[in-house]
Amino acid sequence: MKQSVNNVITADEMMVFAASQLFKDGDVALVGTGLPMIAAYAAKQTHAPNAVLVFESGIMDAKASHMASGVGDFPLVHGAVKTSSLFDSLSLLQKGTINLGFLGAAEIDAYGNINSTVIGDYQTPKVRLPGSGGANDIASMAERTVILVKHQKRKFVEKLNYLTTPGYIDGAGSREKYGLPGQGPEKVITDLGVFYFDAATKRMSIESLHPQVSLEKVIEETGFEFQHIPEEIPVTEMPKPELLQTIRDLDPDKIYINK
Amino acid sequence: MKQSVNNVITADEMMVFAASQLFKDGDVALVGTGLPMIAAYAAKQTHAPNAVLVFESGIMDAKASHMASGVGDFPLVHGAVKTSSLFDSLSLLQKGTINLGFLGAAEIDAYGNINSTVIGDYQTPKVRLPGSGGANDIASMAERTVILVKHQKRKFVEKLNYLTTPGYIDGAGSREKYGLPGQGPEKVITDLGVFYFDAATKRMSIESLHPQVSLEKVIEETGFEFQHIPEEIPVTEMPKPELLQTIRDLDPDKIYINK
Amino acid sequence: MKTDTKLYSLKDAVREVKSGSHITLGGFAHSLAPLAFVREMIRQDISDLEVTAMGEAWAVDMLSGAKALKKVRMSNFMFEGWGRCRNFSRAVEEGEIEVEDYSHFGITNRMFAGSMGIPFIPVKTMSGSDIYHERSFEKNNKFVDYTCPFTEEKVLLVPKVEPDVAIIHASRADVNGNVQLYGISSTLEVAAKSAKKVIVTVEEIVEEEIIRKQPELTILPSFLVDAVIHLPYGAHPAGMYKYYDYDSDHINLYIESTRTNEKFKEYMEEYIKGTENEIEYLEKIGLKQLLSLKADPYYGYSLHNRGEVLQ
Amino acid sequence: MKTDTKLYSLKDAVREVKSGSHITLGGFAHSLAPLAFVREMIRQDISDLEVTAMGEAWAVDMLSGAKALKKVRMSNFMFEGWGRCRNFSRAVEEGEIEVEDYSHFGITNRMFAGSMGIPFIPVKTMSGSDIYHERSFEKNNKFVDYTCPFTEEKVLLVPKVEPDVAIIHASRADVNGNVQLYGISSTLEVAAKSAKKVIVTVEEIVEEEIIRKQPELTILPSFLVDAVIHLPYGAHPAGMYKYYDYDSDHINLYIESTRTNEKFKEYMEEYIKGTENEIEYLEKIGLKQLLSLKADPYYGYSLHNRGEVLQ
Repeated sequence: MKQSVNNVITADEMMVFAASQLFKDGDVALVGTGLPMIAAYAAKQTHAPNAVLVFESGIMDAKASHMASGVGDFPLVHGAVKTSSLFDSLSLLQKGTINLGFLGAAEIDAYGNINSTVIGDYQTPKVRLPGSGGANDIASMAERTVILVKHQKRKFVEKLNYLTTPGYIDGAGSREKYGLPGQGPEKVITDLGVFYFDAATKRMSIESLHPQVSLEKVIEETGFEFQHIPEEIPVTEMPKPELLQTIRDLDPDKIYINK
Repeated sequence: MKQSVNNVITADEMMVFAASQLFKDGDVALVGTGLPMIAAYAAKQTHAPNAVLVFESGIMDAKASHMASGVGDFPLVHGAVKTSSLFDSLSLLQKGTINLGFLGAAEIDAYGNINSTVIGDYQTPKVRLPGSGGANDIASMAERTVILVKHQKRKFVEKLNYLTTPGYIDGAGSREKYGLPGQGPEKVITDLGVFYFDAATKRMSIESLHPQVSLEKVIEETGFEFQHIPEEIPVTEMPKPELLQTIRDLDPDKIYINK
Repeated sequence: MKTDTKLYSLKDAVREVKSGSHITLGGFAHSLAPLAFVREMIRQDISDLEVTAMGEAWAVDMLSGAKALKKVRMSNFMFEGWGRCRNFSRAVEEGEIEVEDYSHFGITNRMFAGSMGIPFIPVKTMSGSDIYHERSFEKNNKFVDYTCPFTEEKVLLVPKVEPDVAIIHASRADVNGNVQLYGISSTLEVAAKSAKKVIVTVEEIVEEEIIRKQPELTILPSFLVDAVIHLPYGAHPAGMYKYYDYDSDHINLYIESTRTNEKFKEYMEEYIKGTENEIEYLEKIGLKQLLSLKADPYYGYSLHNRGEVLQ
Repeated sequence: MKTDTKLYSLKDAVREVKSGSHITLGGFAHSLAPLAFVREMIRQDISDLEVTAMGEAWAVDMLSGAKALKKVRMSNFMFEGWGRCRNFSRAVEEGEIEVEDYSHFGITNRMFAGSMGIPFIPVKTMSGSDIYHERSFEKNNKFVDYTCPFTEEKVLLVPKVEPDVAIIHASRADVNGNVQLYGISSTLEVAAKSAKKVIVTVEEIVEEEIIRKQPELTILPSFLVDAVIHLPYGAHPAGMYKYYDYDSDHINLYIESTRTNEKFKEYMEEYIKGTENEIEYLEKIGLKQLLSLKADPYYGYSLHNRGEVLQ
């Protein structure tokens, strides 16, 4: 199971590490497979042993026996504490029991709104995408949400084709206007850096960039202007070697990271 | 298990028989223990083999291994097709899947309304009774309901102390006014006779009296006037000897009938 | 006192239930009642409670007899086969307890809305009855009439209820608070999910591994549970499916004691306040009696006094 | 043709699903999909269907490819690990299918309200998004804004949905229609309870006695089920927990075939229309392949290609 330690950290590993740091012990998280799942298990093996993973399919407190290929995959069903329903899982999100959620994005704007429904017009789309799934639910109702997305200009856009999943919608006060119980996205983690939302305007701002990533590169890959760019841009914290090894061990077959 | 056949039918047996006749094959019935349960099993063993018994505690399609002493009692849990919740059972009633319900009564009026909450004023009661339980739910929502009650003047009253469980409330049109989905009580079965509700006024009327029961006796034990009394009062149909034996065999220890 | 796990002693857990708080409890007819916990509440003189309950006769009647209740939101309390709950009824008749009546489905929907995190839910029951017309302490918070904007059907909207604490008795749990149950769940799940804090007493503590082997028995995952207490025979004199039957002898004795406040005081002095803990209580019931209640492994209940097998 | 039991042949059961009707189907990611039934629907040319679905990618993509769908009420269709559902997406892009979007919880609540017999239910999701602003065929029947009369919280009311037929694939059933399931249920239960008619395909038919011995596995009692069809490997190429794993090889082949309408037509001709029945279909997949998918009894899935054990 152990791999030889390679100290050059990959972008996937940076994302997993940054995401894992956002887990607090005792968090009940609705996660997808892929990087968020690896991040969740890394957090559980380190600083958040009491974090609980719920998958929307009805899997409560999963303990994967093999790497899972999806949120209803059998290695998550086997060994779960309770095998329930999607209605049950998402009701716990509405209730606030599930307090942390992870999101991906096909398109994201400066307010952390996400499109995963269509490219082009809704009624006559150029490309029909998969649709919300549980994403709108997580974004609307989870107390805290974190967005993990690959940093590309075609994804970081000024104007979404369709607002599937609300971030801060039109800015400060919008979520309250629509009665959404969650706090809105806390961070955006990409392969280039970590981003937060300005308290006053709710527009995306740079928190830190990953090692060797230049500001120019980030600006080039972002289709909107950041609200705030620090004078001296912090470098994203890196995992200690043991933790990096833990992350690598969690996906020994490189199904999700470093594939 | 067999008892020697005694051809003198008791009032309990008449009630059970009359109630069993109201089951149609395929009915899904929410039943209580006691006479309705015996009636349900008698129906299942004769003309309604596909009738299904649900108990409000969450017991679906019970197959009692021993006589049960209550609607959550373990002999009903053992052997049930599904062990679920009260919320699930009563949701099936609201949905209309459960279509038949049985009710008892501490007090009943001419419209088939029932009191099981208080004697005296609600806020300062003389006697606090158990309260609605599932009765109001059955009466409000089951397509068809049947009331089984001992025929006594103190129970058959002109004015209820408290209307726990709606029959036809104030008469024709009342149920519609309040949006109750069920049809209202179909029959009242007592130890003296079988009663129905007049189509126009929704007041109780005599359908038949049990063998050896006089009209005078019934009138004496009833605190309100019947809407309709047939000129020549039919005698309630009696069970054939084999069916009487079936009913007796269903409660061999005389827990509910002939105790 | 919190340990590394969610395992509490009975005395410590009961201390977490403050006088004056709003509680809900498990129990259906003569089963699932968290009575060991209730007895300790009485020993610790917890009082002035507000209760939301569907049909949890045992817990409510004991607490009524101990003069621990102030307000009750309810549907039905009855000792099936034995009749009315006399402690409770007397306390209402004497004006000690304020009552607000619902139907089973009505009160359960209030808990269900609480469990779902929605402020209300529509129901098609209770309308037109005195449950609808007579309002006690809830006043306008009991329900409102509403016409569906899609179908024009008439419904009642019932508001969510979220008790401070839910106290339930289940079959088994691990020390993390994953709780399993054999048989019907009555309102245990919605009651627990609606409450701000959940205390679970169980017949058995098992390894987490055992829980994960039969996930279909799990009623509450650990993240919905705050405290677990190991209390064998914790429902006595009610029963637990697969563990032991209800105790008719003790029920007779209890019911007899509820005929007057004085007699119930004697019962309390002897069986509750007069015992230091639940082991002393069970010793008073007696080993022989407890053994006679033991569930037959096949049927899940004791065959004593159960009469003939029907099938 | 109805027999004394609820057991139907596949051909007879599919005949009960009329062209133009409103259906809902089971399936979550690469499991629980009633694909043997869907293949027979395609063989019988059932068309013009309205579908209410949460994430049942497999059934919807096949029916899209067969040009059987007219209207879809949905939340998300994706082949996890493989990407978009190209048959479905292309049909939408080409204007063949009208779509109304919801979130998972939104569409599931519409089914839940249907399953409960209530005309609507409040939810706290979807507001403020284009799911809320953009309305397709539902128009004003999608949802209405409402302010809670008790708490003044803002909610959306979503109306119930009650499809004509629900088609689900489960683990096992008896001939009366009592249906059991191992593992997660996704939306099977609410979908079935919301529909006017319920058709269930199963891996195994067992005696009623077996069902009654494990009531905790029962997802639908007989009175909620209209027809049962015995179809081993009925979810292929999706999998069934405890029975067989999903078939990556055939999924690759399927996904490849969905790249154009023409290629999918070839797939259909070979695997669906070109097979008389499901045995012929399974023979085409091949015994060796089916055996390699067989679930390991301990893990509940095939260990082929599953990589290292994590714990």
